[in-house]
Amino acid sequence: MNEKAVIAKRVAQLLHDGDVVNLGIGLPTMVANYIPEGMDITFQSENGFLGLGPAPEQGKEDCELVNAGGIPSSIVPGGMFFDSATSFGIIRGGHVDATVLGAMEVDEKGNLANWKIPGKMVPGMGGAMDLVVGANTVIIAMVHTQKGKPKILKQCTLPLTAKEQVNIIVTEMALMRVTDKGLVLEELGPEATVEDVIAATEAKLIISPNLKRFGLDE
Amino acid sequence: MNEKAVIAKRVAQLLHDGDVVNLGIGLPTMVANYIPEGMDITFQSENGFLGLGPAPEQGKEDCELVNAGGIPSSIVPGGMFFDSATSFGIIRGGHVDATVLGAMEVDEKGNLANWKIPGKMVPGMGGAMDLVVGANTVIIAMVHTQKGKPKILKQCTLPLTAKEQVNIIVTEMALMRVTDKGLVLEELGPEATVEDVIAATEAKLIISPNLKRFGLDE
Amino acid sequence: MINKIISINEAIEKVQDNMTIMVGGFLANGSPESLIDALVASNVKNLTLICNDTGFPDKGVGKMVVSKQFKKIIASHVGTNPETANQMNSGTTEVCLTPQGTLAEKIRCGGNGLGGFYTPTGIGTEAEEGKEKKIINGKEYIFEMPLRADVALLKASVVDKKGNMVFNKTTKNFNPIMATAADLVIVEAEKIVEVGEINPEHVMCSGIFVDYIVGGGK
Amino acid sequence: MINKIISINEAIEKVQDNMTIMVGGFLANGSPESLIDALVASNVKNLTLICNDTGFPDKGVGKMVVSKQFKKIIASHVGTNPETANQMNSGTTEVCLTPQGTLAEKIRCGGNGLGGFYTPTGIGTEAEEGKEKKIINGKEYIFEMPLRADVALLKASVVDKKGNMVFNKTTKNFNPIMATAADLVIVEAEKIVEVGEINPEHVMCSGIFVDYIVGGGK
Repeated sequence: MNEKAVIAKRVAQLLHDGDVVNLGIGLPTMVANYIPEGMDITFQSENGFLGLGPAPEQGKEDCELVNAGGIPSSIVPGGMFFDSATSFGIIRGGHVDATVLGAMEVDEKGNLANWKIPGKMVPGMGGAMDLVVGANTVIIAMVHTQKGKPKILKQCTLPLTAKEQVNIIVTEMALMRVTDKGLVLEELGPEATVEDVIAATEAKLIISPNLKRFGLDE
Repeated sequence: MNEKAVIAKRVAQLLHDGDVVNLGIGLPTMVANYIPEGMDITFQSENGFLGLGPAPEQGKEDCELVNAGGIPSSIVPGGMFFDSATSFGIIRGGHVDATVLGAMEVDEKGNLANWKIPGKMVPGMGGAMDLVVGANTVIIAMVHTQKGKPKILKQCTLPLTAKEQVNIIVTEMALMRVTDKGLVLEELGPEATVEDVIAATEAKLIISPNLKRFGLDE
Repeated sequence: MINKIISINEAIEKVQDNMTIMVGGFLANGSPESLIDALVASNVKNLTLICNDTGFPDKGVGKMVVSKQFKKIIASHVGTNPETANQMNSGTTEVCLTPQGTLAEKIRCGGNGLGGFYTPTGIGTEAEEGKEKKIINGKEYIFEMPLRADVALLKASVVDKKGNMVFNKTTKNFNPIMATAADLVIVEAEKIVEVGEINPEHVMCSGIFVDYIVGGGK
Repeated sequence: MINKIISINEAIEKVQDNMTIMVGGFLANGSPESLIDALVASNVKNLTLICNDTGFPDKGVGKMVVSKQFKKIIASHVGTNPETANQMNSGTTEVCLTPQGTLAEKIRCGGNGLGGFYTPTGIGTEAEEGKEKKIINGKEYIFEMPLRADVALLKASVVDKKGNMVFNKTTKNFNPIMATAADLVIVEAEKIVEVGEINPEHVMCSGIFVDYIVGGGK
């Protein structure tokens, strides 16, 4: 399994039967491919529907049924469409159980930066600020480092997407949980050691007494 | 024509082609019977629909299609149903051109009291406070006096439904408009004299230089 | 897929003494009559009710007023149920009258994760008493807080097994907004259908808000 | 019945220099492409745009960005149109980035007659800069003001001659909320039908908000 698949699979295992989940663009969308058999997850797409399904077959795309990235999508039985105020009412109102997003930076306090690099790239926050504040569990799914440089920091340096909202960070190397006491390393990826994770992380890590390895075969 | 029909007909003439109108319970509902030929009025019912139509024939009532008074009703082509937040968004947002309501008391400043008699009757304001604040034109349609006592006062004595929101008062005796300068008597009912109106009104009346009689045959 | 269908007895056990309940309906149109009947037959008491009105002594939540199950009632109108006035006057039940549009918006606010809003409704009336006011763009507004309940009891015409709801005609009213604003949401269905039987374009309120479905709605 | 159908040339004449326009669509999905093309061909300039995003250089409002028709852009995301970043960096266009849910709610607020609202979205980020904050029930919120436009340009799939709208799948997004929040509302219809052809239960946004209908939507 490549590293992105490892991340997506571990994130999928964090979800619960019946959850409503919003997946960000990029790596997070891969999570949908690893939902355990028999688990019923409803995906929310912030552009206006519940019941986001798999990408349609080539040639069967409907340009009026797209996901929040504008990519042709599908709706599963039991889904529905709505306007943007309703969509963000669902998100802000705590009706989304989990949101999975990428990050440019995330820190040990649970701060997240993923929408702006001043002077370089200012795409806008889109729905990310609402999602991170509104979802009950915020899961960051990303490759552990950016060109060898840590992305999990003591303190974010880029403009924040949200303050102290991140709950769990999953990378190919580790699963870390943001707690009142700091960032707890709870699990190791298939090939990582504690020393590897510490070396690739700027944030101070608290090593869980119950540290274990990802159980990807479960 | 009886006095209530006179009031309803004169109010109907105040409406404009294309208007969205909310009619209160009682006398105001009679206005719908006098809409001039060819004038297209959309009636809003605050319990959740646009396109309120005439009462259904006896035996054809649908208990799930009722007006804001809970009375079986009908919907005309081009109508739609909605929830209560949407309904009052329409009302508060200025999308209702005119609301027609009864009053216990109304005064020369445009204050209205029609929801409570302390110690005697406290039915609640229902949607009246929103309607009176939200509608672009507030028309009071009522019999001029209550058991011979004036209802059009210098100052309301009962708890207000809204402050300075009434625009026009239509009774069987007169049409009066609330202006910055005070309450202007613009028209006389079919059988009233200026002296009759003054005698039946506690509020100070400014007699319009263009005073005329209701043109109910137009 | 999680089974949301429970018996009416299981449903009413979720409503316990001293809880706050929201009940859908407008003058009992769109109210969950079967759930209400079962609650009347139960011993549950000291409830706080949030409902548009208190229905009639023999219809809607009015039946629970007659059986003295509320210590507090938040509604916009209680005039159709003399028993509410009796309890209010004798001091056995506290009645908080709220303008209908404000009540609807407070519930939406509670369900949408907002902290409050400013409405022009009620300025200069008893409805502003004890509330913060603010001048915005030269106009005066009242600050209103969100409203939530422990349990919402709804009525829908057609419900699929995930809880997706369709409301017939004017039965929509407060039902879809209350669905968003309670910790536990129970819907009484006139008809339960399989997931996928309702066209996603015609679902009026998503099943993600619904915890339990009870059949046998009238 | 008032005829609301006008030609595309008559429609774009309603949009004049220095006006504020709202344009429906989410990454150009559900945008009125015919109206946008006609506006690109016109000489109208110095507009303020309110839109979820700035589409793509060759799709949606992005085409008007390329033709330099905006002095100010209020959007949640501009990353899919490099021309927006160019104009922002060169200082020729002011870009106000707003969280998507806040943008949707500000528009709904403007269309629903509310004075403002409190949202938790953006606390601790640049989105709170210069804004009033308030602690409500122990949680921090940002005060947001209503947003309105001179003209709203919408796209609907099916529109009846009164302006009642149906939006296909994910084309709904900002269209129905913008319909409520502009002084003049123009909808581009893919298909125009007679009044009554749309089931009142399936109308998604009322024609009372619509001033003009333009045919030939793509």
